[in-house]
Amino acid sequence: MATELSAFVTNLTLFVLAAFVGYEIITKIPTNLHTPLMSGANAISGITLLGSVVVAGAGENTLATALGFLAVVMATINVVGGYLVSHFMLDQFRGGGN
Amino acid sequence: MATELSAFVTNLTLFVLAAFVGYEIITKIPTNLHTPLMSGANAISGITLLGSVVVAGAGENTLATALGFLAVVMATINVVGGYLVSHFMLDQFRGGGN
Amino acid sequence: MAGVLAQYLPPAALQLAYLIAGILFIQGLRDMTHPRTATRGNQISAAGMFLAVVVTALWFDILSPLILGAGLLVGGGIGVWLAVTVETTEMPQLVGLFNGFGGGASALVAGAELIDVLAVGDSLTIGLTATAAIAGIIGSVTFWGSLVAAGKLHGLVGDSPVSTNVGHAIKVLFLGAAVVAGLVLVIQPDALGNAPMASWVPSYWVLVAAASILGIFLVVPIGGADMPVVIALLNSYSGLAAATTGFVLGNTALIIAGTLVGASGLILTVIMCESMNRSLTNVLFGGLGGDDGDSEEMEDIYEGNIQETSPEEVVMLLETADRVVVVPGYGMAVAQAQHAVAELVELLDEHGVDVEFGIHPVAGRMPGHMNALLAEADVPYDKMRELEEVNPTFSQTDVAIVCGANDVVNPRANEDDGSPISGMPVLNVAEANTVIVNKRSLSPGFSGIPNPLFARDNTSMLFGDAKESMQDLVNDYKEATD
Amino acid sequence: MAGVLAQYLPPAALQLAYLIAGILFIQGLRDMTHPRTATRGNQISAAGMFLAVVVTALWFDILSPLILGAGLLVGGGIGVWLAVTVETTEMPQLVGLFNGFGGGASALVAGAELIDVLAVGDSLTIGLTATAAIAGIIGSVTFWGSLVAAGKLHGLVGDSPVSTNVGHAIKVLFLGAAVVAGLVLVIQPDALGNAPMASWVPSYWVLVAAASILGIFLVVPIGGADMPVVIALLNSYSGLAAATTGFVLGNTALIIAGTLVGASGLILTVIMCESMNRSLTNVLFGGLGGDDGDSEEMEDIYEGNIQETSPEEVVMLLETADRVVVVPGYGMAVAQAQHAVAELVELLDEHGVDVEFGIHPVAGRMPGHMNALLAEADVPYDKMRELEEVNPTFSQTDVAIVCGANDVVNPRANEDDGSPISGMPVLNVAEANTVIVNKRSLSPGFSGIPNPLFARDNTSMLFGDAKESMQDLVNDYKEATD
Ligand SMILES: NC(=O)c1ccc[n+]([C@@H]2O[C@H](COP(=O)([O-])OP(=O)(O)OC[C@H]3O[C@@H](n4cnc5c(N)ncnc54)[C@H](OP(=O)(O)O)[C@@H]3O)[C@@H](O)[C@H]2O)c1
Ligand SMILES: NC(=O)c1ccc[n+]([C@@H]2O[C@H](COP(=O)([O-])OP(=O)(O)OC[C@H]3O[C@@H](n4cnc5c(N)ncnc54)[C@H](OP(=O)(O)O)[C@@H]3O)[C@@H](O)[C@H]2O)c1
Repeated sequence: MATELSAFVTNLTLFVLAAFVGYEIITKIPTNLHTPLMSGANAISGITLLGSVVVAGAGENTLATALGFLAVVMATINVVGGYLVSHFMLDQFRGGGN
Repeated sequence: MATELSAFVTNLTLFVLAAFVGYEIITKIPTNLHTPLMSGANAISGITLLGSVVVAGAGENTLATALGFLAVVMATINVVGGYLVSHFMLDQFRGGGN
Repeated sequence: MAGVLAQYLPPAALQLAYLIAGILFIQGLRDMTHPRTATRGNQISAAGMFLAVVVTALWFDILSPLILGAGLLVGGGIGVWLAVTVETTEMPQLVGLFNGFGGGASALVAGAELIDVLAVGDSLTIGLTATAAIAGIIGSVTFWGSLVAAGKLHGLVGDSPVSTNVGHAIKVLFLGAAVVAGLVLVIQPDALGNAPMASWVPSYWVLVAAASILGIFLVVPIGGADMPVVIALLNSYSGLAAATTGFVLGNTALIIAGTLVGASGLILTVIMCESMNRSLTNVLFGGLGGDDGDSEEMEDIYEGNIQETSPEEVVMLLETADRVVVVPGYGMAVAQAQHAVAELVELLDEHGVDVEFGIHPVAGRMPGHMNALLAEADVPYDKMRELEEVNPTFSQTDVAIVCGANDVVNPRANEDDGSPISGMPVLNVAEANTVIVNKRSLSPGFSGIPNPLFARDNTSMLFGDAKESMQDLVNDYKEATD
Repeated sequence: MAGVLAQYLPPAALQLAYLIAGILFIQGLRDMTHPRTATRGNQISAAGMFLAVVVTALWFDILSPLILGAGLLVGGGIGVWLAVTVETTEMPQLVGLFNGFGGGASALVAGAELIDVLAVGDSLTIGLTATAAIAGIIGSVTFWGSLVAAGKLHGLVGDSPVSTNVGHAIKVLFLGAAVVAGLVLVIQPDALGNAPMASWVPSYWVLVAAASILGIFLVVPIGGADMPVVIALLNSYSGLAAATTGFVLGNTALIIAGTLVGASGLILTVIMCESMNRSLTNVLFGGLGGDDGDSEEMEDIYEGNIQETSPEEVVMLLETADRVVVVPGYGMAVAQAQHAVAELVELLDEHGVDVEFGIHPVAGRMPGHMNALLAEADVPYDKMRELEEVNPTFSQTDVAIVCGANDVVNPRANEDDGSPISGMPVLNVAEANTVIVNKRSLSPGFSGIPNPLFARDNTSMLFGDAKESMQDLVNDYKEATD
């Protein structure tokens, strides 16, 4: 229990620091890049893929494996699609800049 | 050994995130506030006072206690003095702003 | 049995890999602060994701690499296909769709995890069930909410407002059901004892079902043009859900990445609400924009005051103009008129006209939507001006061409008359010498209110589809200047 | 036996308190980004420190609260006394002094910790000795380096450059000695076995001694005006030392706070070097600024070209001026002339003259030094203009008054002639109609090179102490306008 609590506070610390980093950086991103940002952030949220990979892999149970497979498919669509869409949009901004 | 390494990586993660936070925030501070910033950051670096407190407190050994006492004195000068100097300087900036 | 890497490396190596992935995500976002470095930033972020996934796959005990590989392949294929085939105008709904899949994945993962733990014979700890409950609720709401949002943006789901009182009651009911199911899951994970279905953790799936219905009912009554706000908010939620999962698994990469996404979504939501001068509550629970009782008021304003013009007349104006500002809006996106507009602007530029775009922060349906579209049509970066930059120049502008925009040029926003857009900053095109408004009819824009700009003396309406009208202007201008 | 709090609370409570302290430090820095909120930011940061210290003191086993209390009291008393009695002009050296104390404390703590661990009968782990070694070296270098730097700024330590080759050899020697002692400490902490002094961990103190000498020799050959860079760098080091200690103790507050300080010091160092257009290596190892062989060159430039003026003449100029810019420099700080200058500016302002300060980023001896001094003298914030803002206005300026500044107005910086300041951006005062330079003599500023500005046709020298001269101007102007 005690070490679980400690681990929680450590995780909370990471969360707080990451939130500050996120806030400071994202408020700096100009409006015209907000659409690619949304798509890119979306792709990052596909990080749940990590959880899916572990579960799809473990495969102790057929139902769990099936759900895991579905989760892998969905998360991968999110990740691959998100980064690609963002890439296509950003590519058109290139050469610009001031 | 293994858990020590894990703890190290966790600490490293905190370090990296804090470095990003520091970089993003401090590059935003305007030049005219750099002198009070220096003094304030200086005060924060007196956080070593925490280490001093623990050691001065433990007091298993006279020499260690004596060193700890000296450390407490020095660190406290740094903290108290740093914050006060910064405060006096900043107070004069007040009413300003744009 | 542990995976390949875990046999040779200490657990700290996995953590280190996650830290590096986290750094890559952060650096990727930092590069997004400038168009010049943004493409690289996106690639850096993708590299972080690749690293995290590969290391995870090689680290953990993969008894069925085939299934994992198949999942990655299928998902990757669908992702590439969607990204490659979609039109830039359909970006908003695609982003919504992707977001939904992310949410769905995290709800499924949490369920699979619960079933898996029981199958191995371990017991369900509070930490596990509590996070599973949170991930389940947020994930399901995100999945269905995003799907509805994407459907609305794509025109598949109509704006059929559910009567608010009944609607609110339904939302409260299903939220309550989801929470109760969650509490059962946490407090009595083995409520069913050894019943045959117990190993499926039914309380979790009840929670998922309730949250799914909640997600649908939350988004259906929100107006179609507010969907980007909804998607950004749901994206923020799914980031927070990922972070929550990270708390349980003790996974640094999930915590950092999830938090970054949570921050990004929340900030975008706030920015969008602010540029529309509305509160988040108003967006989420205010129901649809304007009511249709406005039609009478509209007739009053427009009656006898509308001047129509033709492409030929507009070209004559353009020939003598020294400065022209083009204001694009949602209609330009729908009509896919960006290439025609870009060509017109290039032509004018070649003929020595000082021509620029005036881009409102919420023109279109996503923040930065117009910029993305115009960039796709090769409009140079320095021709796109933001609201604050371009507004002071309208008084020295000869012709302002409004292309498929409506709310973002509505002068009523400057009057505090309680209209849905009052207080929202708008482009003051009326200060230009002549205003040409190109749209198909006098029907209102997203907010549903009439636009007095159309009735001004110096405004002429160029009715028609944006793409066709702009193409006409290009052709006529070419002929006239040949 | 654990401390009061530790008996009732889980360890996570201590961590949580440290997290809150960390949040307060970060929020404090965020508020420092604007003058309006900066005072509050400083207070928030101090509150974080207070929380961290109190919680720590109540948490750990304090066998000698008396000693701790006494230490806090003595240190606090000295800190308050120094902060209250110091003049604003002496800020740079005071900050340096404080910084030294911080470094000294961390070196002592590391040593005390080693001795304490041995006394309790525990063995010295690698983690402990390695961090102690790092903290010892950085702390000692910081302590002595800062002391020398503060001494130089206060005029107690002269600029007596040690012949570079010998100097470099000494530095390398003592750095080597410190590293060797550190390696012994890490690899063979019990090298002396049961010898009587073994419990004092002698290898650590050898390391401290070597690092102390290194610290002195590192800073002595650096020019006095580069001391702020040195102090910022040492501050960055002491922050990193604190973070390192945090790694060993597993103390989140130390890691976060130390890292923030490390970042702040490093960024300030880089900014200062950039505004002086010099590399950090050049500052640290380049020796003193200009060589004295320049005196001949100086005579060439100045010979017969220097016009002197008097307060009366300057006042006559001021009476007819429409726009006046005052450029303060290090001499204003030394002479404590800020109040007189502020009064002069206020007078001019009252008489309808458009008057502003043009402030160079490295004018004075610390970044923002001039701003802090002028704010002390109640100069309104909006009268202080930065270099980029004020430079374009000199051509419309009637009189530029240079008060105790030299390098920051030296036009040679614009010529690429290999002088120590070439490439540094400067205030182009010469573009003003008339330039009045107030300093005591023709002697050079920090960089040691002559200033052709003094010999220009439109420049007149007002020789004298800055405070007296400015006071004269005030009095004469009052008389003349009465
Ligand atoms: N950008 C964002 O992030 C965001 C997010 C949420 C909400 N919104 C909201 O979206 C609105 C954006 O304003 P806006 O001025 O860009 O758009 P708008 O107010 O929605 O008006 C778009 C206009 O385009 C016209 N149109 C539609 N199809 C067309 C076609 N094929 N050819 C020519 N015209 C066409 C329509 O008139 P006809 O039917 O007569 O042709 C309509 O009046 C604002 O109310 C904003 O609050 C934006
Ligand atoms: N601000 C920073 O962060 C920082 C950091 C490191 C280095 N530096 C360096 O410091 C220099 C700053 O330039 P600066 O123009 O402010 O100063 P400066 O170049 O050092 O010149 C100051 C001038 O003030 C005059 N002075 C001294 N005492 C005086 C008194 N009582 N009354 C009147 N005049 C007096 C001196 O001439 P007389 O002896 O003839 O009176 C001297 O020439 C730059 O070279 C910069 O690179 C600044």
